[in-house]
Amino acid sequence: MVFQKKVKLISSEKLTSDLFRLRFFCPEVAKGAKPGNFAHIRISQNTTPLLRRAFSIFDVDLKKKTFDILFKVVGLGTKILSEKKKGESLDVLGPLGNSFLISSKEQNLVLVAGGMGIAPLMFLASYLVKSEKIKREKISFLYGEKTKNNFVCLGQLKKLGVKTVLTTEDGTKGFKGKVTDLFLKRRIKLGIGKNCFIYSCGPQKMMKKMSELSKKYDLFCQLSLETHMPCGLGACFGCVVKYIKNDTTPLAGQATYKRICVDGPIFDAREVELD
Amino acid sequence: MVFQKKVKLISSEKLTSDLFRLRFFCPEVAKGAKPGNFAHIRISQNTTPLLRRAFSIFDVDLKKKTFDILFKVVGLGTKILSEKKKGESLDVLGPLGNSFLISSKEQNLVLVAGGMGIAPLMFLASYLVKSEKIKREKISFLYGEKTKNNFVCLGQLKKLGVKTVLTTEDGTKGFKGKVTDLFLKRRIKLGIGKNCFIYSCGPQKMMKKMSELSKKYDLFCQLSLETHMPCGLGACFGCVVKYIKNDTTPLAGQATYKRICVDGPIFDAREVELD
Amino acid sequence: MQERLSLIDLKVKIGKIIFKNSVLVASGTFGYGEEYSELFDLNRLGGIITKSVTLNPREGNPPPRTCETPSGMLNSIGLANIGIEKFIQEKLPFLRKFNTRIIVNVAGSTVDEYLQVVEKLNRAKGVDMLEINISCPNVVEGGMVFGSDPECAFRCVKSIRKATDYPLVTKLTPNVRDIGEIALAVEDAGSDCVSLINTLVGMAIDSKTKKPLLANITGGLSGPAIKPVALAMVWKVAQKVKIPVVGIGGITNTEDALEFLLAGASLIQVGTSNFIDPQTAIKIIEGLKNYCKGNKISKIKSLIGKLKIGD
Amino acid sequence: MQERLSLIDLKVKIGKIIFKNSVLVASGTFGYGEEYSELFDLNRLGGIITKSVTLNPREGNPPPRTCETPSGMLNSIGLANIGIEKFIQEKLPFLRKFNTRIIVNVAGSTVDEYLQVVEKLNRAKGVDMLEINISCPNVVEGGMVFGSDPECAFRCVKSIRKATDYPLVTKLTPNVRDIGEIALAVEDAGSDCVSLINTLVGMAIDSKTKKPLLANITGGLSGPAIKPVALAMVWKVAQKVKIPVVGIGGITNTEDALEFLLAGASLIQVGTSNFIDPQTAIKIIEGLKNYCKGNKISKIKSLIGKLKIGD
Ligand SMILES: Cc1cc2nc3c(=O)[nH]c(=O)nc-3n(C[C@H](O)[C@H](O)[C@H](O)COP(=O)(O)OP(=O)(O)OC[C@H]3O[C@@H](n4cnc5c(N)ncnc54)[C@H](O)[C@@H]3O)c2cc1C
Ligand SMILES: Cc1cc2nc3c(=O)[nH]c(=O)nc-3n(C[C@H](O)[C@H](O)[C@H](O)COP(=O)(O)OP(=O)(O)OC[C@H]3O[C@@H](n4cnc5c(N)ncnc54)[C@H](O)[C@@H]3O)c2cc1C
Ligand SMILES: Cc1cc2nc3c(=O)[nH]c(=O)nc-3n(C[C@H](O)[C@H](O)[C@H](O)COP(=O)(O)O)c2cc1C
Ligand SMILES: Cc1cc2nc3c(=O)[nH]c(=O)nc-3n(C[C@H](O)[C@H](O)[C@H](O)COP(=O)(O)O)c2cc1C
Ligand code: FES
Ligand code: FES
Repeated sequence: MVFQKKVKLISSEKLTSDLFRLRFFCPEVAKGAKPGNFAHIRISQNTTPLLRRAFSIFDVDLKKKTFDILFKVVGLGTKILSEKKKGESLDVLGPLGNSFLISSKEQNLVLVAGGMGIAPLMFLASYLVKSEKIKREKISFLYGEKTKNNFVCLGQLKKLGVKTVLTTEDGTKGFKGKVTDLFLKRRIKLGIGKNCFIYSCGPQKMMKKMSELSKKYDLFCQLSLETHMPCGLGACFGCVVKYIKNDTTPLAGQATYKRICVDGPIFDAREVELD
Repeated sequence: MVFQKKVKLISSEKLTSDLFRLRFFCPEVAKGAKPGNFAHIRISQNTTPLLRRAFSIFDVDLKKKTFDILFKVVGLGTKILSEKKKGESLDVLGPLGNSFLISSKEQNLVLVAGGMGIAPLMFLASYLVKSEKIKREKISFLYGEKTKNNFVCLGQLKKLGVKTVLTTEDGTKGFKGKVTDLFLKRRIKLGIGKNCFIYSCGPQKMMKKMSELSKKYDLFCQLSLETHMPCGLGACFGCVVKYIKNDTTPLAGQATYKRICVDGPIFDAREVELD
Repeated sequence: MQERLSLIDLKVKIGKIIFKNSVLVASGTFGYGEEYSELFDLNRLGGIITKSVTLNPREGNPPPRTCETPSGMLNSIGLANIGIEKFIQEKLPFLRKFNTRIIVNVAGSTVDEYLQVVEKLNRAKGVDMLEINISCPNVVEGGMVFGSDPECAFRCVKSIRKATDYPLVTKLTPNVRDIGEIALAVEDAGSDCVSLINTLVGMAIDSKTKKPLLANITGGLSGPAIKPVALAMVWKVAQKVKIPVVGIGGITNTEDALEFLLAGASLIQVGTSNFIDPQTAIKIIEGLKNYCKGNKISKIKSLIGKLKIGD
Repeated sequence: MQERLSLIDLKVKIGKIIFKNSVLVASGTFGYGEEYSELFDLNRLGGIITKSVTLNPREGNPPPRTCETPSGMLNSIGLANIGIEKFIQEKLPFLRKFNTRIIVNVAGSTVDEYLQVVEKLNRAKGVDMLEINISCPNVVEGGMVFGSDPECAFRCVKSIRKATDYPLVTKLTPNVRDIGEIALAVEDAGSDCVSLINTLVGMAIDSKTKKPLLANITGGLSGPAIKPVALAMVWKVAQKVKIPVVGIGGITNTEDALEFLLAGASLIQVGTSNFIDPQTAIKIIEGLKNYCKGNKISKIKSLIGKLKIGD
């Protein structure tokens, strides 16, 4: 069930120079949201920026009936959002989209986050740990940033007790290199193989790389994709990704377009073609 | 000389539910502004509202190098302006336009303000009193509002020591009726006649009425006119008023259009045709 | 004496079809209705216009397909749709359940394609009206081509007119010199009304990457930015043709809707604004009701074309 | 190796005329130059295009003449101007003093009127180029009429071409089906370049008073709202004609200017944005210089038409 509601901003926290965490009071989303879902938020009453902005659900608190988003200021919309004050009301559509497939078997889970990709994957990590279906030792969290100061949630990751491996492009913390390099290098050590569940979110280029790696090694990897989303509801066909079904049905191998907002944002990395 | 400058907002004061007074630090305008001049202010970096907004200079402080505007929230632009905080910088063009003709003779001066028309006329009143060329007893200030609570500057008017007569449309203070009614009724008592200098500012309908009365009784009355002003510099020809020269030159009686921003905003009431 | 809200007549009749109110949702911005059905009661709408349907399913143009512009957006969806067969099987049954007017928007690359789609719709149940899209800027064949030449427009609509009993609304493109001329042509061809405007051809470039922001390079501009253009065209067409006009373009609130009614639109369509606030259409319906109440107007249709000109 | 700012070549040549940089100010938005001369040094501009001048002085349309729209504005000035005689006597001597290109924008109701104006300008001093306005939407006769039909446009420009040695830039209207066709026609007629776009026909209504917001009812839409339309047309025309293209429409900053250059514009004009920030043109000139420096581009003209299409 999707809701449209004016929801109150409970808190706004600046985590780094351009990263913000907002908390909204919204029982419907708090209750309904699954890891991978997103909220579509109206930023302003002005006609510029015109459209809503999509943000992954980053955290929910069932008791307090709140949900959080974590976002980076990249343009006018996120700038305006970062200036919203506690107590203001925002028009939110959510929860939207599909969610990560949660395995019920005991297997290695590897979460691969690049930059803002941390947002949906933190929610997933908390969810997995809380659900207690999977031992936390089975969960690895690979997390890459450009530089040391960009990392967020490290305390939370520690608390969750999942195996966390960091990497920075400039080598200021953890490994030096991209998180996809780390993923490749650690592939064997982390027991990444056919039975493994991989979840990944990050910039477009990283998603492309993860998709290529998944195809190459035939890995089960779920990507959380992003694009401009006019409606977020599946109505406009504006948010598509090239999709090639990877199964034995008659449609297998045939390229189509899937809407990221309703057919995703979570896709099997082997089934999408990114550029 | 016209200046374009980023100027700092020194203070913002809410005078009534929808009336604000802003003070800017700007030596150029403080020094250059004459009663009747206006400033053209960029309200926002957003493309809606797109254009600058014009406001009469309401007060200047030569020592502190500041100028003030007084404005009413009537739409998006003035709404945004009312939310500006002390310390913010705004892009200001000014001082612009012509100014009220200041008589050097001893004669009766009558200022007729309706609503926001108070803004340029308060500056004029202060200027006249300060200049000491004219005895304050010779100055009458007729001031009309819809209702009692809308009045501003009454303390200031008292301090200036000019003869102030108030009127409200609902009769909650002073006379009951429009300020133009008051003007008509008091015409004789105030010694309004050919030798009198009348200055007036107010809503379009009131300006039309004042123009009609001035023509009817052949009064010397200067109006401060308003309209949308894209450029404020005389470049776009967007802000015109129908104008018929009232003198003995060959052009007399011929209708043309005058630009309110540079040929005005102050016009001889007998020379404009308003609708 | 104040009108009671319930006594206010929001109904508008076009030919034999009665719309319960003036507010429809525009093709391509409301999917097949179901996408919005969890958010409000679709029964409240004056009508629903479905995403353009073509003979065969279409995948549409490659992404990126949309981008934002000042007070507007560009789209180059390219008539992505499931095709008429699937539409009739999978989408119409759902839409049929609602007590609102269902208008199926039909597109094609050739007149024959339009006719085949119309033919299949003739045998379908639950359709009230057809909107003939001769104005899509995002396809190579057909689309806008039919709509930018009076003769082509006439021929296309005339053929469809002969092929169906459904009332027809022909959707016009603004990318022409004289939209009134096209409107007259489709009136002559038997269209029961015209709707306008479809999107303006536009383009956006990312100066950093030096690439167009749409993979299709150009797209269609919609949203508040185009409202002045739409309003001028609606006004112009309303004075030129005798058939009713449906106003579209940048309508986001009750004032916008009123402006189109005053300019001569009998009905209005909400497009891009459905994305910004899915409740837009509902809010406008309420807003029009309150406007009528506040201004003691008993029938909304008395506002149509009541623009005051001169003093 | 980093380019030094002073080594960056911002010059653009159109025919025999060298512009010191790509940034001009658009007709009707910069008066006769003097209005802005206290605010910055006009010598810094690539060129100044004067308000359209006609044979006789024109009072223009009744007020209100302008209103705001989402990210744009409408104007219905109606070519108010002082007439060619007074222009030459009173305005040109001032403009002549500046070391920048002076382009006089010429308008008329008949071809003969254009010719008479051109004739007088032939004998004037200090004019570098003429911009032929066949695209004004706010006059009853002439104006847009010439610009919306390829044959009319050809005839008008051809006659002017014969009557003068000044380089000609013909200013095109976007209110047509195919602006490329018109551009080709004026190229054939001997125009040295084309400038586009003039304003889009638009309208605004005050739903409270039920009156149009412009006394002239319709007006011309300009500003950021129309940038996507302008960009699409510039791109289209640049691919169609061999002569240089001058880009106009909603340009407010350096990125906007770059987008037009990439789309194929050799020069750009700043219009409405002069009202919002009189320094716009100057800021863009500085911005282009810094862009070149940052991207190690030694000649700005190497950017023209360098839109990347495909992967
Ligand atoms: C399902 C989904 C979940 C998302 N989750 C998050 C999240 O948790 N945290 C977060 O910070 N961001 C998230 N995003 C991205 C976020 O929506 C964009 O950063 C935001 O819309 C940018 O708005 P803006 O006005 O600030 O930037 P704009 O001025 O619109 O754009 C700035 C730059 O970002 C690009 N951009 C804008 N929107 C998107 C988009 N949706 N996808 C990719 N690039 C875009 C533009 O092309 C431009 O280069 C998510 C997007 C989607 C679709
Ligand atoms: C020379 C001059 C001096 C002025 N001095 C003052 C002043 O001292 N104090 C003050 O409060 N206002 C003054 N104004 C009017 C002020 O500029 C407008 O109220 C303001 O531009 C409205 O902006 P907005 O965005 O809030 O309203 P908008 O949303 O633009 O408009 C709201 C309503 O006001 C009308 N309106 C908008 N601008 C003007 C205008 N310039 N003239 C007349 N009607 C307009 C609109 O048509 C609309 O009905 C002055 C105007 C001029 C030209
Ligand atoms: C994403 C999108 C898709 C559209 N698809 C169609 C379509 O399939 N058929 C059609 O006739 N119009 C289509 N349109 C045009 C709209 O129906 C409408 O005419 C146009 O957007 C102008 O109205 P607006 O400004 O309210 O959006 C589409 C518009 C948008 C924004
Ligand atoms: C107030 C105003 C007056 C204009 N007058 C003229 C004119 O006299 N002649 C002309 O060729 N174009 C005229 N234009 C059109 C502009 O030169 C320009 O082509 C158009 O506004 C689009 O550019 P912009 O979006 O940057 O304003 C005028 C535009 C405005 C806004
Ligand atoms: S955003 Fe509209 S279909 Fe996905
Ligand atoms: S506002 Fe432009 S001429 Fe007056």
